[in-house]
Amino acid sequence: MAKDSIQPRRLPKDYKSEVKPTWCPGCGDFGVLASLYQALAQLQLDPTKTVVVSGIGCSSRLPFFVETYGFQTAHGRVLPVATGIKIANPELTVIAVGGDGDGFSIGGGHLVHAVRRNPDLTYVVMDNEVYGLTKGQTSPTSPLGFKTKSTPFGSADAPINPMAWALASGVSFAARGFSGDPKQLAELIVEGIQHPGFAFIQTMSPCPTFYNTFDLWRARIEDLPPDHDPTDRMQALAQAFRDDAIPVGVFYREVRPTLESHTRVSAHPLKKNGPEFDVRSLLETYR
Amino acid sequence: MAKDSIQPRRLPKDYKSEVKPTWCPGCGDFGVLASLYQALAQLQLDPTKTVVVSGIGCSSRLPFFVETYGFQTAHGRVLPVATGIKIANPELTVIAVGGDGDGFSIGGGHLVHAVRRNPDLTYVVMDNEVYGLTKGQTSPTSPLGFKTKSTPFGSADAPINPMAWALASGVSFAARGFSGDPKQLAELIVEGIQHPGFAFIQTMSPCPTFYNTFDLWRARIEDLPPDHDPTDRMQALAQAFRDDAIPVGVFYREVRPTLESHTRVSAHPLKKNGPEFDVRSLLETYR
Amino acid sequence: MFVETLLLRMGGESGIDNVISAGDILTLSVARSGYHVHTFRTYPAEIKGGPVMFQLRAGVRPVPSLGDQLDVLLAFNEEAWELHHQALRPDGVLIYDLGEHDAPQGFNGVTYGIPLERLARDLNLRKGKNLIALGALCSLFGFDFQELQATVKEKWGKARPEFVESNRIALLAGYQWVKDHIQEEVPYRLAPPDPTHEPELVMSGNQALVAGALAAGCRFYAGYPITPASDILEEMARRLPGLGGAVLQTEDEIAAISTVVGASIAGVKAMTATSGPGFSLMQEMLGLATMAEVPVVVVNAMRAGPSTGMPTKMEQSDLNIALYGGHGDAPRIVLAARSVEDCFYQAMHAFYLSETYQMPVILLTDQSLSHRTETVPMPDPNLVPVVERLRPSPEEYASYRRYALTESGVSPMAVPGIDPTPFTATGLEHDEYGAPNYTPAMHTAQLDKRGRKFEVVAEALCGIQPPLGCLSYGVPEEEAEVGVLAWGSTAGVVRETVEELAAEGYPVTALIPAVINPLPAQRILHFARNLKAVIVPEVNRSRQFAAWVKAHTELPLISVNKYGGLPFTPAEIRAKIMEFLVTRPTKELAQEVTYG
Amino acid sequence: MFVETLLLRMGGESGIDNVISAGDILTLSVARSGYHVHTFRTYPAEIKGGPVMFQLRAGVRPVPSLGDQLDVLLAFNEEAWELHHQALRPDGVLIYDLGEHDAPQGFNGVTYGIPLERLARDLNLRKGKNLIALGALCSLFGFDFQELQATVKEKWGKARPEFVESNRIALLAGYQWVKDHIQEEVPYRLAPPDPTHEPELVMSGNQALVAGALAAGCRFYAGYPITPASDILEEMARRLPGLGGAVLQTEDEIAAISTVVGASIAGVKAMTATSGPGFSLMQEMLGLATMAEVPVVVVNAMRAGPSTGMPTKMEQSDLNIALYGGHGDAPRIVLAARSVEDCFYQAMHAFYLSETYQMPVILLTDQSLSHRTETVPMPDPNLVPVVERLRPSPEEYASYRRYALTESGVSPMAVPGIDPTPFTATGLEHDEYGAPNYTPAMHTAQLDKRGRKFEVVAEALCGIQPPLGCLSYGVPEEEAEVGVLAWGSTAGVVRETVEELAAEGYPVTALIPAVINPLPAQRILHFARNLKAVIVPEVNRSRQFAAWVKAHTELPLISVNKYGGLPFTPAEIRAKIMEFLVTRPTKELAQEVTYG
Ligand SMILES: Cc1ncc(C[n+]2csc(CCOP(=O)(O)OP(=O)(O)O)c2C)c(N)n1
Ligand SMILES: Cc1ncc(C[n+]2csc(CCOP(=O)(O)OP(=O)(O)O)c2C)c(N)n1
Ligand code: SF4
Ligand code: SF4
Ligand SMILES: [Mg+2]
Ligand SMILES: [Mg+2]
Repeated sequence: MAKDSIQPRRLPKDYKSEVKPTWCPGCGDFGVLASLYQALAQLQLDPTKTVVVSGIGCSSRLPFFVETYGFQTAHGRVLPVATGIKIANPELTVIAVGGDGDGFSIGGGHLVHAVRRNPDLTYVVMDNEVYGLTKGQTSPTSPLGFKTKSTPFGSADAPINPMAWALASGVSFAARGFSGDPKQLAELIVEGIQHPGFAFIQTMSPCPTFYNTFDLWRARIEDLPPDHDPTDRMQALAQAFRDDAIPVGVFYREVRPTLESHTRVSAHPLKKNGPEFDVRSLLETYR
Repeated sequence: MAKDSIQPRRLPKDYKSEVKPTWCPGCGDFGVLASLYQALAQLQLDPTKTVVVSGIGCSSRLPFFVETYGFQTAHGRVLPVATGIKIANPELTVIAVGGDGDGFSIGGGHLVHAVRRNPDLTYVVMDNEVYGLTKGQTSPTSPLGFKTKSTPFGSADAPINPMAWALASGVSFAARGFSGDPKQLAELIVEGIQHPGFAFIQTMSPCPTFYNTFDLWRARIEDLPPDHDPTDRMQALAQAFRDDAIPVGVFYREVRPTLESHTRVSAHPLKKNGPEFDVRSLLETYR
Repeated sequence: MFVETLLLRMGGESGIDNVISAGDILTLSVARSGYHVHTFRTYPAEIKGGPVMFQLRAGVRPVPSLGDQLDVLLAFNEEAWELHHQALRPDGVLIYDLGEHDAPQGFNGVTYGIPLERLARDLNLRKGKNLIALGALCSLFGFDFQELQATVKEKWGKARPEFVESNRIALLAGYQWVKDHIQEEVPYRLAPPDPTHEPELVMSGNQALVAGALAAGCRFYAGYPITPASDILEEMARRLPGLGGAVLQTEDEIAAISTVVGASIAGVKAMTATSGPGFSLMQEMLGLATMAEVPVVVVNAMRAGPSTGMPTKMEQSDLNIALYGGHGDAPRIVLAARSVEDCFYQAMHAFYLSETYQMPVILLTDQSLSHRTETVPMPDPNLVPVVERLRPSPEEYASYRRYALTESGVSPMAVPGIDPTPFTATGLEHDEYGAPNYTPAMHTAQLDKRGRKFEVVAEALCGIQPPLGCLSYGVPEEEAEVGVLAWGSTAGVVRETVEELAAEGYPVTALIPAVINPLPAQRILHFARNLKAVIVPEVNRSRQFAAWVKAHTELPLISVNKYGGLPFTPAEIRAKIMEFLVTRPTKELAQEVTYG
Repeated sequence: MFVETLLLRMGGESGIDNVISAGDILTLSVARSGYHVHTFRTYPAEIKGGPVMFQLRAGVRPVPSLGDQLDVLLAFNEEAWELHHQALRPDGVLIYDLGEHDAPQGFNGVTYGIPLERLARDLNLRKGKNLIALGALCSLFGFDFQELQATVKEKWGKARPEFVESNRIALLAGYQWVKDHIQEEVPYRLAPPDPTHEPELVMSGNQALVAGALAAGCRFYAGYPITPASDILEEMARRLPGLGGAVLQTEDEIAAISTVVGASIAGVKAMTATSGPGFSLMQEMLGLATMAEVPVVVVNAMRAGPSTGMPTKMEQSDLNIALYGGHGDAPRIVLAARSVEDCFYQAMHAFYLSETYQMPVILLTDQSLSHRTETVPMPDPNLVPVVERLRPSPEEYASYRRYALTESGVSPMAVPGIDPTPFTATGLEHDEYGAPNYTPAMHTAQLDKRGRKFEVVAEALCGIQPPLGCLSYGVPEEEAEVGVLAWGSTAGVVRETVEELAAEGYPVTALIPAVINPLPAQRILHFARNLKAVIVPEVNRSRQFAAWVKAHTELPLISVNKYGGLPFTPAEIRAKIMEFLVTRPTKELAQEVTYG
């Protein structure tokens, strides 16, 4: 999160790249992108020291639209790739983004392990409860009975609860926002980036083309109760399990050692600041 | 769970196959195997209608030692394979087994989804908090600071909490047993098999060769409190998060529709009981 | 002028002009009038918005390829003109939206302005522009308007009865406007259909493939969405439950193939379908199916790679991974469908082979084949035997050995809950009973067993005939000078070009196997024995099929490769053949045929 | 009699007889005395218990293979005798545990009973039996006892100082017992070592590979345990933190390769290692590395497959997946290490190529190479250049194009946090800047760019010399009649056999490339130009290397395949060569050499 002192203050629009979003008009992901620009500007992050990483999906197109380093990887692999980047160079701000399918379905196995290792990443999941890019199939967060082309008789699989899942896996920062409220979302992203450890930010980001939940969600979204204690994992879990509303805000926050604090690469080959090493000294031990 | 009425009552030893276990002397998995024989006998399960499925690991050798149908699959794939078997023929009793590495590391992505779909499987994980078969590396349940050949300076990754994870993912039956108490474990397995839905049974099953936890665990294991309410997921989670002891018993139990109730194959090709089908009637719709 | 085929393209904005749905309905009505059809479409990179294109090629005789230059271009907007005008023949027909955009400049063919948008506005039919266009096309080109009206009513009326009347009005508006305003005759019109030709089915490759799989007895499907295989999942999800089968959308492709392996172990014919990235992920479990000898069918609908590549574009570049993708000595049967019709037959074939030999069968298709529609004569499911796997007989119960070292390599496979002979299947090397066994002798014997099965397949497939075996086109091989050896969906364009050249009197022939592994090497050698040149066109850069054929036959092959995400056109194939043709037909013959 | 090589095997019960640790210590002390060594070991299927075997082949000159018949068998128990007696030469030496089991019957060579167990019991050294055996062997065969004592003290003393004294006593007890009870001379003794030969290093293939990777600048490693690659992870975990690098044990192999790709994007040389099943799982991410042009090194330590197969056995059957495993047109550089020493050089080579050409490099080894130890002359890291990837120069900053269509195909790769030129890497097809682009022209151009890089590699590698290039053995090619073309760890046994035959006067030669893709086809054709027969031995069933060579050279090749999980022996290679040799050496020559 280095600031470049010569550079004039960057505005949100300065983080816009030349590639124009290919999203449908009205897609919730526009709100998330706007919040991200806002957050980057608020933190004055250096585009040459920031990497936005994604998997595959509509939401995973986001890195192309941001004027920082970016990497659109393979479907579901955003977290291990982002972890590799962060370990290799902990000075980078690494922001992982993607969809509910990318993160909770094919990538679900990585989430748990990223969370427990606690690399200092911010992971913004654009949850639209549907597969957008592949044209509207059921996703792991789709509601029971959801009818799509892949589930014409209604989905029989109970949806997962990503917030509860992240909390139970030991996440050190967990928040939920709504792309319909980009101001709050930007604040959550700022907090997530500032959090020293893995920050999980579930953003409710509707897909008007295949599952238009804007009104439904707007009606159900409310702030976490004012007395919510974000240092209490059980309280956070209780909020995650609520079905009377969709609470937004910071569910949980805890500071514990990050992965890089153990495993950071200090001998970065391109920075050449490691100890002198002549392999012959190692080889001599085999005599 | 059909009983064969002509057959005399089967004893636990009748479920022993001719393949002798290759486990180290004193391995916790012997206790799990004994409990399984016991449970199979108690339920008088028909060996020709029972399938024991596993991944790869010391624990995943178990199917060879049981005189039922078995399938040792690939590392981490026990649950999707078991799910396929169950959907294809719901009359079968399908028991999935494996280790902590198999189930929570490489197979972790499947656990969440099996759990939410709720196929009527019993999944017995032999958790020894280490990789046995590959000779003693850190596993996802190994304690922080655990020193092994793969983590000579101590593991930096916080262990996962499989019980909390399963509960947060919406598991319909969750229990924990100890291979040092095969009697209780057998009861838990019986309950798990009888439970109509996905039954997750974490068995604490030490690996004396690479991480001998018998005494440590015996000292910390205790029954769930007598007033524990296994219908209350939050209570179950609280028990899962306890670090003063290792509670054993049934953490949670709930009956909800199984996967097969939606998706069972009634037109099993070998049983030929599906509707008559001439593809030409389907083809005619393309005129 | 009456023509034998007419190639018509419509281009517009996705989500606004409803180009694809209009195209599909026009296609069906034209096919119902007795023509053959072959469609092609491209989707925008965007989900909504972006340029979209649909092209219909219709003919009096079969139209196996997407054709070359456009006879007709209907541009809903200026962008469509920009994108497609280079594909339009100089003397072609251009139709544009009069009043909405200016008549495109620099085109010397026939141009018609039709006020599509204005008519829609006047009639207050915001979404009716595409139907107005269809009515107009019908009127201009003399398609059967009654058939079009009936088709629209039948196909869209059911889902949306409230629109039946406005649809009728829209069609009529376009039809009538042309009648009222355009008197001159269009330069091209399709010759009347062959009255003896019964209208055929109109299906996509994916639809035909699902039908074939169901005909073969597939009753379980697991899959994860991926373009262009998603609609196999979707079609299965619609069809299977009604047939007592089941479909599972899994969390990823590894789970899909794993679930399919599980269902098959439990005795159900099971399949999954995916595309490149998902297919890469399935390699380990395919190895388990080889080792544990579990029948499974895996469809790989190829798209442009590597990696995520270009999901909506076609390519024939996954042959190598299909043949060689697993670790260890793990041979697999690989089939490649050659047309929409062949998707049906090869799907049946895949199940036949997989159940008979207890091994994975890979069926390759590609994006162009998956998504295009074609007229298909009603397939005959009886041309492919439907088999059940070999199971232990009662005499074998007492000493049952799942992995018995039989002569053919095929050993009886007991099924839990059905056969009283428990055993444990495994991906470890094992003895005849299935118990782990790492002795050199047993590993050698079991590798030989699994390999022997493969050799038995090769023998059994020797000499199989169409529709499953090699297809040949053009002049008889012994009379030919140049031969084209092709695979997969490139078959269509090769067939068309070679048949045309042969009809023109050129000594050209073609051979197109469906079974890629085991390769019918003897058949190919026989095909090539008198040829001066064997041309192998394929849509990839690395000549994957040519290398595979060469490894088996040592034939000198002439590769023609194209790799931009689009199929070959007849002109490209023709040009390559011409390069190697020495003999030219006599003038008389040539004329006669060109006229015919 | 003095012999040039001695082959000694110890067999016992895992966890009881400590055969492996005894073998390793004996090996080191023998090597320190100036001999060359080559070891081989087999593990039981069980983790604890089960039969275990260690074999040491020591020689006055290099011993590149595991040898043929045993000269000496030390059987700690009766099972060891049962398992191994067939490998013992009829006139060999058998040592058994006197008093614990009866002298094995039916053996006509020399038999010694030594009361290993009883001595251990008497001395109250329950775990000292293996050291007693070592002392006895030392005494019998005249190995340097001081060296043995010093080695034991140095290697085991540090970890367990409390056992230094009892170890000393145990060694001495065995040594003395033999001195006291066995007067006769053993039939074979190693000739004294060459006094001018400096003792070499003793390493396993995995250890040499890690050293090579570290020498090349690898500073990040991610991996998931799997036999026989686990000790690469473990060795890296021990070494890298001290060098400012990092190691991550990931949740699976997909995460391992993904993390490595991430670390490389961030500018760190990164590697993972696995074996067949894990390698199958990595295919999709390898395709991303190809498409996004990310340098990564992936080691595949092959074991017997397919599927889980036989994890502790060797095989050379993952060549196909290494060459062809990804979907799409995704060529990869494939290297195969030929000896323990070569593991060092090829690891350096892999990084050199991967960083230079910005693509994945696959380095193949196998279980026998990974786990065996060999004497290795101190490698010279300066023989392989250590390079950093091409990055944008300040002049290029303003108009930086990550995927510029350069002539060589290699385009400057900016690194986040280091270069001021942000771009987005992607697995989608893209334009020169990295933005998604699905036009036919761009896909073709970028496929050509990636393909061109590959052609540039082929050219650059043309004519590279050992240690990286092809190794040749035996008589000069132009004088040879039969040639052996081999790859990977089969190199050792081919070298030994061919050198021996050549020394005996037979016109035999061998060529062994390390770079498998791009294959040095010209070099191979040159090698084969005068040969009557080219023999290709490989440990797999499907002749993977032979097929690959054939695809590039059309040479008629004679395959020799073995697939039981064990490497070839010199006798097997010799027999095959003899089949095709017409010329026999003159008698004089032959005799001279046999004596030498
Ligand atoms: C291995 C693999 N499998 C499947 C796909 C096809 N695919 C692309 S995106 C996607 C899911 C998109 O859903 P989500 O992650 O929720 O993103 P959204 O489009 O909804 O933002 C799928 C299945 C792929 N690209 N790679
Ligand atoms: C794809 C793949 N990766 C790695 C391995 C190697 N492997 C076999 S078992 C195992 C882990 C065993 O640990 P666990 O599941 O806890 O079982 P345990 O042996 O402790 O009972 C590993 C990593 C493999 N067989 N396949
Ligand atoms: S399909 Fe849905 S998620 Fe994708 S861009 Fe359109 S609105 Fe957004
Ligand atoms: S290594 Fe551990 S888990 Fe494996 S058999 Fe031995 S004691 Fe059991
Ligand atoms: Mg989504
Ligand atoms: Mg374990």
